Amino acid sequence: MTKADLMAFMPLIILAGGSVVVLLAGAVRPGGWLYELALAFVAAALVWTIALPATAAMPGLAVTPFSRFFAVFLDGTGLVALLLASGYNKRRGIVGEEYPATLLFALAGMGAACAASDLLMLFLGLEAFTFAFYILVAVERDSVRGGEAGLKYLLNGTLSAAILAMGIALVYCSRGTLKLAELALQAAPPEPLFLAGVCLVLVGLAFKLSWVPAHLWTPDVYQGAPAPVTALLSTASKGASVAALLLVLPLAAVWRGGHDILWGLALATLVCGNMAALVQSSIKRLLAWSSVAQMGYVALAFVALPAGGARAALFYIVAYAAAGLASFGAVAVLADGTDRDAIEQYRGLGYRNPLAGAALAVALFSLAGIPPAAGFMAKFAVFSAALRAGETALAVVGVLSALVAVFFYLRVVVALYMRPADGMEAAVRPLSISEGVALAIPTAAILFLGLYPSPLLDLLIRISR
Amino acid sequence: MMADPHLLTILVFFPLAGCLLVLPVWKRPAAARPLALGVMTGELLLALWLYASWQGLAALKPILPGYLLVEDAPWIGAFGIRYTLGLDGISLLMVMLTAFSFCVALAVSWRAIGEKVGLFLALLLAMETGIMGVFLALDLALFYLFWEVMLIPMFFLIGIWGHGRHIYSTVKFFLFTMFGSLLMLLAIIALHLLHAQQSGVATFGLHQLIATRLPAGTQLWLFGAFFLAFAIKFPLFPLHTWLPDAHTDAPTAGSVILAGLLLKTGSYGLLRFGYPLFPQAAQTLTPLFYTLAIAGIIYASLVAFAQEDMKRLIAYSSIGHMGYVAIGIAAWQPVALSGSIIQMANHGVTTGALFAMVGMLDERAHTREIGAFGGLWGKIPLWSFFFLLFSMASVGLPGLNNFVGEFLVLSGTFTKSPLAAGLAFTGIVLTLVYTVRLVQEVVFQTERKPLPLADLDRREICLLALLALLVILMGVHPAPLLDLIHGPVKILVGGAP
Amino acid sequence: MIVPLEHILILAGLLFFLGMGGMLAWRANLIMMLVCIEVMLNAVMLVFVGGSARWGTADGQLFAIFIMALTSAEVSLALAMVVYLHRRRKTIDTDRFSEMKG
Amino acid sequence: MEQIIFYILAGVAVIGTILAITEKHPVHAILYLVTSLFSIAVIFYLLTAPLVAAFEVILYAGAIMVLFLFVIMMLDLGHPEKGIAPQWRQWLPALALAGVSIASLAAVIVSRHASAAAAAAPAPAPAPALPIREVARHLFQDHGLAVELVSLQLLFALVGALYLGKQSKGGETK
Amino acid sequence: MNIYLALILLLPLLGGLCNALLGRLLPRRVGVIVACGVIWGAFACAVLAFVGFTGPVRVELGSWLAAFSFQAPIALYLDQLSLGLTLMITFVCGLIHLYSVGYMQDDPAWARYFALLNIFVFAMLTLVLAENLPLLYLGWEGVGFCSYALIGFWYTEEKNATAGRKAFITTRIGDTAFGIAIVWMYQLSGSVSITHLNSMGALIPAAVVTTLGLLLLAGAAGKSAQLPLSVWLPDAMAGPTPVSAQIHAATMVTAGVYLLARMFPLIGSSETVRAAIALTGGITAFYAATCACCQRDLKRILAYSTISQIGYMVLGVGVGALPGATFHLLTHAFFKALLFLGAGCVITALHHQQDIFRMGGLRTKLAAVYWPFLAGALCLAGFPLTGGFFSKDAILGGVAAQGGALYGGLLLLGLFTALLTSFYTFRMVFVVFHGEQEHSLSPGPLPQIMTLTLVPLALLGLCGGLLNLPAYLGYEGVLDGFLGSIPGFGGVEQASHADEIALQIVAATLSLAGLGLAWSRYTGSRRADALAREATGPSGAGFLLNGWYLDNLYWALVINPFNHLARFLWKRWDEAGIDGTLDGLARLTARLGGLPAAWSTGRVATSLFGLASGVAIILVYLVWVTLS
Repeated sequence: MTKADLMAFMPLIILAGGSVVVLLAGAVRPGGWLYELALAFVAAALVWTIALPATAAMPGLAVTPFSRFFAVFLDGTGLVALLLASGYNKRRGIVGEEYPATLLFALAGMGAACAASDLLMLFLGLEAFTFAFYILVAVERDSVRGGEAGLKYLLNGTLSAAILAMGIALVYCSRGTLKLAELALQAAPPEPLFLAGVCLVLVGLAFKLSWVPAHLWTPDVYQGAPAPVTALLSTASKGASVAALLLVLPLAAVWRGGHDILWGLALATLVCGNMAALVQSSIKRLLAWSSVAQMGYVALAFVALPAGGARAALFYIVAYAAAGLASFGAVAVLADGTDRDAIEQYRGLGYRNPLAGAALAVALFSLAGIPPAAGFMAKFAVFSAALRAGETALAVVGVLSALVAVFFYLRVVVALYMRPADGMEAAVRPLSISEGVALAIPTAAILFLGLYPSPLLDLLIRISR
Repeated sequence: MMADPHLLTILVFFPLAGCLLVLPVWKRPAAARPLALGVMTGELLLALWLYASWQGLAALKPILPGYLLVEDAPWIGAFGIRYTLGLDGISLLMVMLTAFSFCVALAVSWRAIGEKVGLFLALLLAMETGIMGVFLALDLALFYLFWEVMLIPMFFLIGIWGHGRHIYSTVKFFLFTMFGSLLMLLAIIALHLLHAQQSGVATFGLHQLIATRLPAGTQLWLFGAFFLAFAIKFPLFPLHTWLPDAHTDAPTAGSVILAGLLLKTGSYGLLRFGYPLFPQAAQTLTPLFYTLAIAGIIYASLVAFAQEDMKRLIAYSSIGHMGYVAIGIAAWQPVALSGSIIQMANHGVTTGALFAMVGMLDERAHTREIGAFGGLWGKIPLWSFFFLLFSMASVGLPGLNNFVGEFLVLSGTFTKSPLAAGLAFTGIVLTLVYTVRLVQEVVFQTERKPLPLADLDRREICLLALLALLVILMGVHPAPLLDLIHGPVKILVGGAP
Repeated sequence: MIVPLEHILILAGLLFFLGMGGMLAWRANLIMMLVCIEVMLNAVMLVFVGGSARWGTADGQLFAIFIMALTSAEVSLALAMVVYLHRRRKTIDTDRFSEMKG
Repeated sequence: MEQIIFYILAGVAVIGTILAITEKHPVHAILYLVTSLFSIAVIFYLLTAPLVAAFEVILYAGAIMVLFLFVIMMLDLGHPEKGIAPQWRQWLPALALAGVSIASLAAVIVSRHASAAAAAAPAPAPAPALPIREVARHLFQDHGLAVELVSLQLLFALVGALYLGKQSKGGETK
Repeated sequence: MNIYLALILLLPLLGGLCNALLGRLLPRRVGVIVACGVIWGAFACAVLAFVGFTGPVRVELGSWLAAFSFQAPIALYLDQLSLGLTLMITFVCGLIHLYSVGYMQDDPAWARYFALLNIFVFAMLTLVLAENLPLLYLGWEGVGFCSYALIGFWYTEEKNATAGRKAFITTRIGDTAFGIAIVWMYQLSGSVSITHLNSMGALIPAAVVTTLGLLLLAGAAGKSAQLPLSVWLPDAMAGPTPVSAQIHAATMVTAGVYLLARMFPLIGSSETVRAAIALTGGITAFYAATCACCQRDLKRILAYSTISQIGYMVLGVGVGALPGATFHLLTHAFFKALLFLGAGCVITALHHQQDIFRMGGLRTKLAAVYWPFLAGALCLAGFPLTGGFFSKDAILGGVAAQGGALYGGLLLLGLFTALLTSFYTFRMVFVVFHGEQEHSLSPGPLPQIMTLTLVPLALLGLCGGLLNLPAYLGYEGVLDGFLGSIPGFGGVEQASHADEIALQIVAATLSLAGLGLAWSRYTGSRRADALAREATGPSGAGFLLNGWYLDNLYWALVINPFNHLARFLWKRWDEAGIDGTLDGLARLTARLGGLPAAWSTGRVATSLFGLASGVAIILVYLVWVTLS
């Protein structure tokens, strides 16, 4: 490992080292400035990644523009999630160094997954962050739902890990190598064993991306986990999984079946997610099902992979991440130390907490794909990729399910602004600075990306080439 | 005179800037109201200034033939979307109507909106930006963006300040329009891709896309999607049911803007984009278009007759009146098209005025039930006078504005389709039937319930007098407006510019 | 290679899906579910080792070793979770943890 | 000779696994599983992977299974009469899914294409047994970062287990 | 000439606007003076125009509708016909305005009244002077609106407001046909100029001309209260009496006749159209005369008689006797205005009593009204040597000149109608003014201006014949000569002098017979009997009293179905049908949404099954793809 390599890998090292440092700091001085410390590490990683555009390749890991893009993306979401968590956790009595340290570790794992250049590292990275989330989801020990969510995530996660591993094993058996570049090269007519491996890898990743039929954990876990964790889980983890999928998919590039499988997944996910969200009464579950549906659009972008679907998927996931952070962040702020979860309980909150309400509304409009929010540009990108690839039928399904989606997003907006808040008067808690920042960043991102997506799109064109 | 294309940007975004100014003071109505008024008046003055100098602008011959001003800048290179705004006679007419209608909307809600005033004004201003954008955009993607953006403020306007089943209505309104526009989005993208395949140029520019050669089947599908979106906005029978609900439950300003502008975006879209982009498909669907428009006229007039709520009645009448606009576009003939465009402006003024007046009445009596009124001429003569005037304009009494549009539409249409025009003429009687019923039961006869009614105050008189003046002026001397749209209509009908 | 790779794969597949079947069936006992996961991961390791033998590279064996490490981490956490849940609800029947649904 | 041992071990492993997953008594199940794991360990050895075989015995059959037993005993779950074995109704869909999957996988494995591709590939017929030194060199030279990552993960397994295992201050909450 | 024409139109308009906008601020005296002054000013201008008239002129005052080939400027066309009518309209309306000053002296809403009256005059003059059809249509609709507003002038009574509404809607049904005709003509010729269209006749296919003619006839029927659109006029009597005189007798209702006469060069070339026009006119004249025989309301009698007289005019147009029709139009305007104004005097004097059976013996008490009224009645009844006699005769002469079974029948019908006319006219006169006054109320005082205005009208009515004396007297009628140069007016088939004299003798006899019949029935000893019998309603009288139950027919055939259809469409189609379907769709979607939500049972096993089934499906798919 040369010095240049070290510089390139430094963000990952900062995160990994940071997690240990936070652990130690927590042990030395419990209740100290742990979140601030963690924030500093994430920010350092973020700044480093942006400031030093170095590339490097080592066995298993390669820092490329692609991975650096994801590093920025992940660190950004991590930053917002940490900001959100600092206040939320204090109110909920989640103390200790475990939370920030685990979060840093999760970021490191995701970073590794995105920078993987062989299947081993990919697998380890994916499992590392999934593993971190096992802890984070159940971090609220006093909550009845936290434990249940943790159990569900754990069991699903291990099963999917086993499937993923089996897939990688089959791929290895048929080709004798784990290096992605080599695997993608030997394209010729793919032998069935190899394809079986790729298929199983796909199922393993489908779990992480909440694609139907591997989506059933999503609503339960999103609802049970603390809102800041959900915010991170629904954004960063999805982003890392998209990155992993983008790394893996070239393996099956010449196989028509891969397209067909994704087609089916996209269809089922779009329909299932949007329909189920229609009948939810809990806002977190609604957002969870909506996140399933949103992943359906990502799947749609993957179906159109040859027609620029990769950049559509990337743009979509960024837009979704912004909306996810804003919406779950707003839910975290508005829950306000209570178990406020039913949509009915959000009546009139848009006026009592204008900033959080506005952030939630903007996020919902973005999720619904209504301009000028980023979600519109994302859907635009996905639909144009789909149409360019000739997937008219799927695009129409996507559009129609988007219409259904508009309805349930509006329900929340209606509750926020249009229903009288009788009998639910609560003292107005002013937003803390960290919460304000945590909501402002994704909201601003939503609007900026909705109105001026060019820089990001150009960047994505460059890295997805 | 300097022909600065940035004027168009200012025209579009000045209200948005106003919105951002109002938001910080949204809790202080005393500050927000004058601010909003200033911005809207400024916008109106700008529009009028453009109108005053349009002939000078036309002489300068900008990039696109027929346009007075064109602003063009790259925006989203990756998608081939450009920021292209263009102002021609038709747009200018619509821009003036928009700026004016918003002033009217502000004036009618000056006192009527007592809660969350600042927010209301901010939403109004935001919507003005959206609507201005719709009338000026020449890039399909940009157009779509504005098209959707204008929905959001309206959604809140009806949802927050509406009455009755306002939430149902506003959600219905939003879903209806979204349904059409989402399919249109797909069609826009598809058209873009087909054009890119043919010419290798990725663009959403209207004037490049017009040159796309499309097989008949494809054209029909794409036009169908556009048509659906616009027909919902129009609204054409049987896609109209969102409109009575939305109008009825909206606050007065919302109704004024819905009737005055939002419906116009549908007809404007059809004549600016739908027909020029897909001429053959439009030809094919013309019989359907006629049928729906005429069915709408007759149907809406019949249903309007049965209404018990004044606003609902006027809402249905809107459907009928827009039917004439639809017929004129369907005929795609210079006289009819001129009539349609003039009728768009006329309907905006007349129906807007009627909604404003019902709003004033509602403010005083807290009911809009026709059966509750009667004999208002004796109690509030000024109100009744204006109401009678606008009602008569709405039935197309010659000398008032609606007649101009309707008659030109029917004249032009008759040269293309005598049957359609003949059937549409029956609407003239049916319109009279329900309007006269409304006038009689509200303005004439004897008082049915003792209601505490005060006649118009000075602000209302000024507003209505202005509207009345416009109604008469546009009815007696429509020539300046007809001249304004003459050139663009010629280009539209003549095919490629 | 002592036996054709296919035979190893079939053995591993058998074990893998037995484990999966067991995991699906043993919904009433969390411990048994974890046991079944172990069976599945074992099968994966078998494939890796078989592949390693087939191709003569070390990657497969290493992957197997990493899986072992991962498994230990997961099992320890999972068992901690079992203890935690059992302490709260006095049961390890997973069907009883279905408060959130819909 | 080795072939016969392989098939015998395979049989033992499968039967051990079947017994393990059908056994009602968790402790017995663990013991059956250990049997199965031992035979797999031997298979690893036969497949020229002695290091993995050793770890299998030490880590899997040793440490992990002991951990299981420990928890079972700690929670006092070792009462078969209290245990609820899956009913046929629960086994049926599970086995159906597993059966379909394995049938498909087997079909894929033995398919003509697969063997043809395998035959075509320049397979190093007598794969040289990798010396442990070689494996270790690979492990720490090529996959050093992976080792670091896994070690961190183990650390966090510890952290997480401790965190979850801690008695919450407020006692039981419902 | 331009300035006169412009002033003729502008003066009434300005007067109307002045009263409409400033009426509340001006003192009554000023407003009234303005209102009357502008009309007389217009009359003065008309006279000046007449003096300076040398031939038809076309004057363009400004642009109006102008889009591509559709050009409808504000252009006026002054020829003999429009000049004559302008003179008549401004004069009669001027008198009626003066009359109204007295009539409305106690009404607080005088400003609205005079504003509408002035605007009406403006619209009527526009109608007459318009050079193109859209502008004519403007006047056409404008008078319709003023009529609507004035019929319902006393709006607080539902009856009045409803009558106004009925008039507006019914006439507009005709207007629609007229509108279609206009756009059709535009389509055919690319122009809407009347002169241009009238010169187009030969180029347009005959079938189209026929259709156009029928459309115009329908338009005229609406405005001129011809069958089957006649139902509104009797109800229109709900308005103030001067309004009835001005709008529903002298001017507006004759607009249909004017239109047909104006467009005659175009439509007259079709035999069918002419027959249809003549038939409509003849039957309407007869129909209304029968109805008038049994009415008890003074104004309704006059209303039916108006319908009937306009029927004559239409008949005249139909047979091509355009000068005759115009002649009758003018004389009718004088004597019918006179009758209405007289009736107004009676009604005012009797404190708004309109039932003739509650009058009687007013001859002496209201002598100032009686004599002019009698003059009007004589004209209406076609008493020999009155204006009405000659003008009606000109029409009947035209019918006679046509020959053939159809026109022969129409001639007989017309003659019979003349008898009826004479009968009901004198029935009215005798019942109101003669006999005892047992039922009668004592008349109150009348403003002098009301009775004074009757005099010039009476003179004009009686001497109207001088305008156009029959040809056998040896010199050409003034009016014939004046109008002759207008296209379509010249070359009227003239009956031979002998025939004409014979016809006049027959007509005079019939008129006298009617007088005698009425005399014998309503004066002297039989009067009480007759009145009592009619008051109880003899059999068959109901039929005539209710206008042959035409209203009931419309209720049953049109209005009730319309009401029900409207309600049905709203409730069943719009709300239950469209909205119901959409709501159902929404509910169905929500129900379907329950399916994937129900899949999420909350049990871990379910989600694990999901994953496992994903594996199974994907592997089966793989096998299916690779091995098949």
